[in-house]
Amino acid sequence: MSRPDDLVRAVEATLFAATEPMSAEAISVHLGGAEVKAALAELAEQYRERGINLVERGKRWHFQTAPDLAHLLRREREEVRRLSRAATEVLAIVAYHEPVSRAEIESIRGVQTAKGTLDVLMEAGWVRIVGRREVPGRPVIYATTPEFLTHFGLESRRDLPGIDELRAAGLLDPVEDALAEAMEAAGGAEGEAETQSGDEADAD
Amino acid sequence: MSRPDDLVRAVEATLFAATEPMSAEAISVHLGGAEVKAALAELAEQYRERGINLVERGKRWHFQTAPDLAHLLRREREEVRRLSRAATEVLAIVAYHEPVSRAEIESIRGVQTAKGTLDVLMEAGWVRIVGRREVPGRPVIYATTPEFLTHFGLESRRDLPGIDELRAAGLLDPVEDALAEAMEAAGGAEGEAETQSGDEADAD
Amino acid sequence: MTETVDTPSITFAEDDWQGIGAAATEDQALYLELDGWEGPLDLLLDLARRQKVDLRRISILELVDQYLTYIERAEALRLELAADYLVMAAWLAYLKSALLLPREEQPDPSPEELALRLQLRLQRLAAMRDAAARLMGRDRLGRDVFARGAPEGLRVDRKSLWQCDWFALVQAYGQVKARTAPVVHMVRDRMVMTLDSALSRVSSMLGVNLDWMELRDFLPPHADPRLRRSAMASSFVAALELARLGKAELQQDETFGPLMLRGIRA
Repeated sequence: MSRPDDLVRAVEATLFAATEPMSAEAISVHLGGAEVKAALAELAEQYRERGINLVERGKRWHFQTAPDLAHLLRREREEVRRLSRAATEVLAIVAYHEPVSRAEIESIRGVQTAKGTLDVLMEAGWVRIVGRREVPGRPVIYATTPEFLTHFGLESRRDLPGIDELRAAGLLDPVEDALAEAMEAAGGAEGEAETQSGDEADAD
Repeated sequence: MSRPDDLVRAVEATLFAATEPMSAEAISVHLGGAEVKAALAELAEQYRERGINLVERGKRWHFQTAPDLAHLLRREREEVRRLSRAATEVLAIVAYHEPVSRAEIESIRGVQTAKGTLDVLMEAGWVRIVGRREVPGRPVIYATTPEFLTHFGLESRRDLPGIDELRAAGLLDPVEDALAEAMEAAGGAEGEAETQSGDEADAD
Repeated sequence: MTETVDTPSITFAEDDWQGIGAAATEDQALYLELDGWEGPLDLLLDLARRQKVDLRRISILELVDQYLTYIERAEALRLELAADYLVMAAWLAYLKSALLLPREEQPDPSPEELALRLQLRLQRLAAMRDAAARLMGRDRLGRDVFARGAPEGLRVDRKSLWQCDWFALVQAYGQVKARTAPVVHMVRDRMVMTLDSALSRVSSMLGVNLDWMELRDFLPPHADPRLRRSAMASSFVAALELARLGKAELQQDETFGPLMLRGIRA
C-alpha cells in the first residue's frame, strides 16, 4: 500500500483505535473539523480486498475482518449470543416493519410475545423503543438500532435481505390491506391473491 | 492496490482480531501451520507508511497507531464552565481570609463544604494549599494564587472591596433565596450550566 | 411443486428451515412436539409447508383437515392441548363446513374471505420466518467478521475552563457575610405596665379596700387598649405574687369567670 495522505492516515488511525463504530461527523469532530467523507471512501476502497475491510453500517464506520476469513477466526470465539426462535422472528418483524408495536408483532406471529423476548433484543442493543403510536392506548413502538445494522453487516435497512421483494409482494402490508386488495382483484371468488407470483425463496 | 495473497490476508485479519500481540509461531499455529514469516514481513512493509503500522515487539507482532499520529488517541477538549455559587463563595472566603482551613471556610459560610469544591478551585488554578495550621489535627490551609489575581484583574488582594464598601454597594443586604436562585439560573443560562440548588450543592 | 416464475416469493425450500417438526416424519414424533409450536398459526404453517406447494396455492381445505386430524390424534393420545389450539380447531371446523356449504347459503363474511385471510397470515408469518433465517445467516459481527481485538481506544479528556468574574466573587462574599451576620431583632416600643408598677398599684389598692374586688377593677381606667392588655397581664401576675406572699387571697367561681381579689390584713 502506498503512503496515503495525512488526512487518510489520520482517519485510518482514528477508526483503528476506536472501540465503537464512528459516524463521519464524530470522526470529523475528533480530527478538529476536517472533511472526512472523501478519505473514508478512499480508505474503504484501499481496504476492499484486504484481510480487513472498512465498512459503513447505519452511517457509522468501522474496520472488521473480511467475511471470507470467518473460518480462520471463528474458532474459540463463540461469543455471539444464541437467539431463541421467537427472538429471531420478533427481530425480523421489527426490522422489516419498523416502527412496530407489540400488538402488530403478535398479529403476525399469531401468538403472544413473552415479555422477555423483546427485553433480550433490547439488551443486545438491537432493538429500542422509539416512541408511542398515537392510537388509543398509545402503545409503545419498537425499531432497530445502528448496532443492529453493525452486527448483521447491513449498510442500512434497505439492505435487509429480500426487503424490496417482500414490499413489492405486499407481504409487509397488514393482512387487512392485502385482503381488501385481493378481494377486489379476484372478485372474492377463489380467494387467490394474484398480486405477484414468485418462486422459491432461497434462504441459505 | 492489488489484492494481497490469501496468507497475507489471513495473517492481517488474525493480528487485527487478536486481543494480544502474537508471536509468529502462535499465528502459524492459528493458521494451521502455515509459514508466516514472509507474510509478516510483507505486511509490515505494506503498512509502513500508513496510519497504522504492523510492529514486532519482543518477538510478538501487533498493529498499532503510527507514532506520529499518537496524539489522535488522546485529545483534550476544553469546556468553558461557570463556577457554581458554592464554589464562588468558597473562593471569595479564601480570598478575603487567606490562609484559611476548610473548617474555617465552613464556619464562615455556615454550611458544610464538599471536598470537591476546593478541588475545583485548585483545578481552576485559583487556590492552592500553602501549608498546615499548627493546631491539633494540623489542617491544611488554603490561599489564592497569582493566577487568581490575574483572572480577576486584581493587583493584589488589597484591591478587594472591604466590608464597608460591600455594605455601601448593597451587597450585604440579605437576598431572598428565590431571588438568589433566579440570579443563579439566569447566569447559568450562558455557557455550561452548573446545576445546583441551595448552598450545599457543590461543583463536582 | 407449483410452477414458479422468476420473481421472489415466500415458499420454503424443503431444506431451508430446520424448525421443529422438520425431522418428525412420524405422526407420533410430531405429536410429542406439540409443545414446540408457537401457537396454532405456527403449526398450521408447518402443515402447510408439508403440502410442498406455494403458500398462495395451498389447499385450505386440506390444511384444515390436517390440522383437525392432528388435534384429534393429540387428544386421543391424551396430550394436554393449550386452549388456543382448540379454539383454532373449532374455528377451522366452522370454516370447513362453511366452505362446503352451497354457495347461496354462505354467511358473511364469506368463507372464501376467511380462508384468504388465513392464507395471507400464513404468508406473512412464513415471510418473516424466512427473513429471520436469512438475517441470522448473514456475516455477523463477532461470529463471522470481527472488530479489532484490542483497540487502543480514543480518549477525549475534557478539560474544564472555569469561569467566574469579579462581581460574582465579591457578591458571593457579600452573601456569605449577609447570611452569617448575627441577627439582631428590633422590638417595637410598646406601651406596657411593668410587673413592678403593677405590684405597687395592686398592693396599694388592696390596702385601702378590704372587700372582694374583681381583678379588672385594679386596671388603670381609660387606658389605651394595648396598655390595658399589658396591665391585665402584669396585674394578674402581681395578684399571684401577692397571694404567694400571703398579702392577698384569690377566688374564682368558674373557669374564665371573674377573678376576685381581697387583701389580707397582716
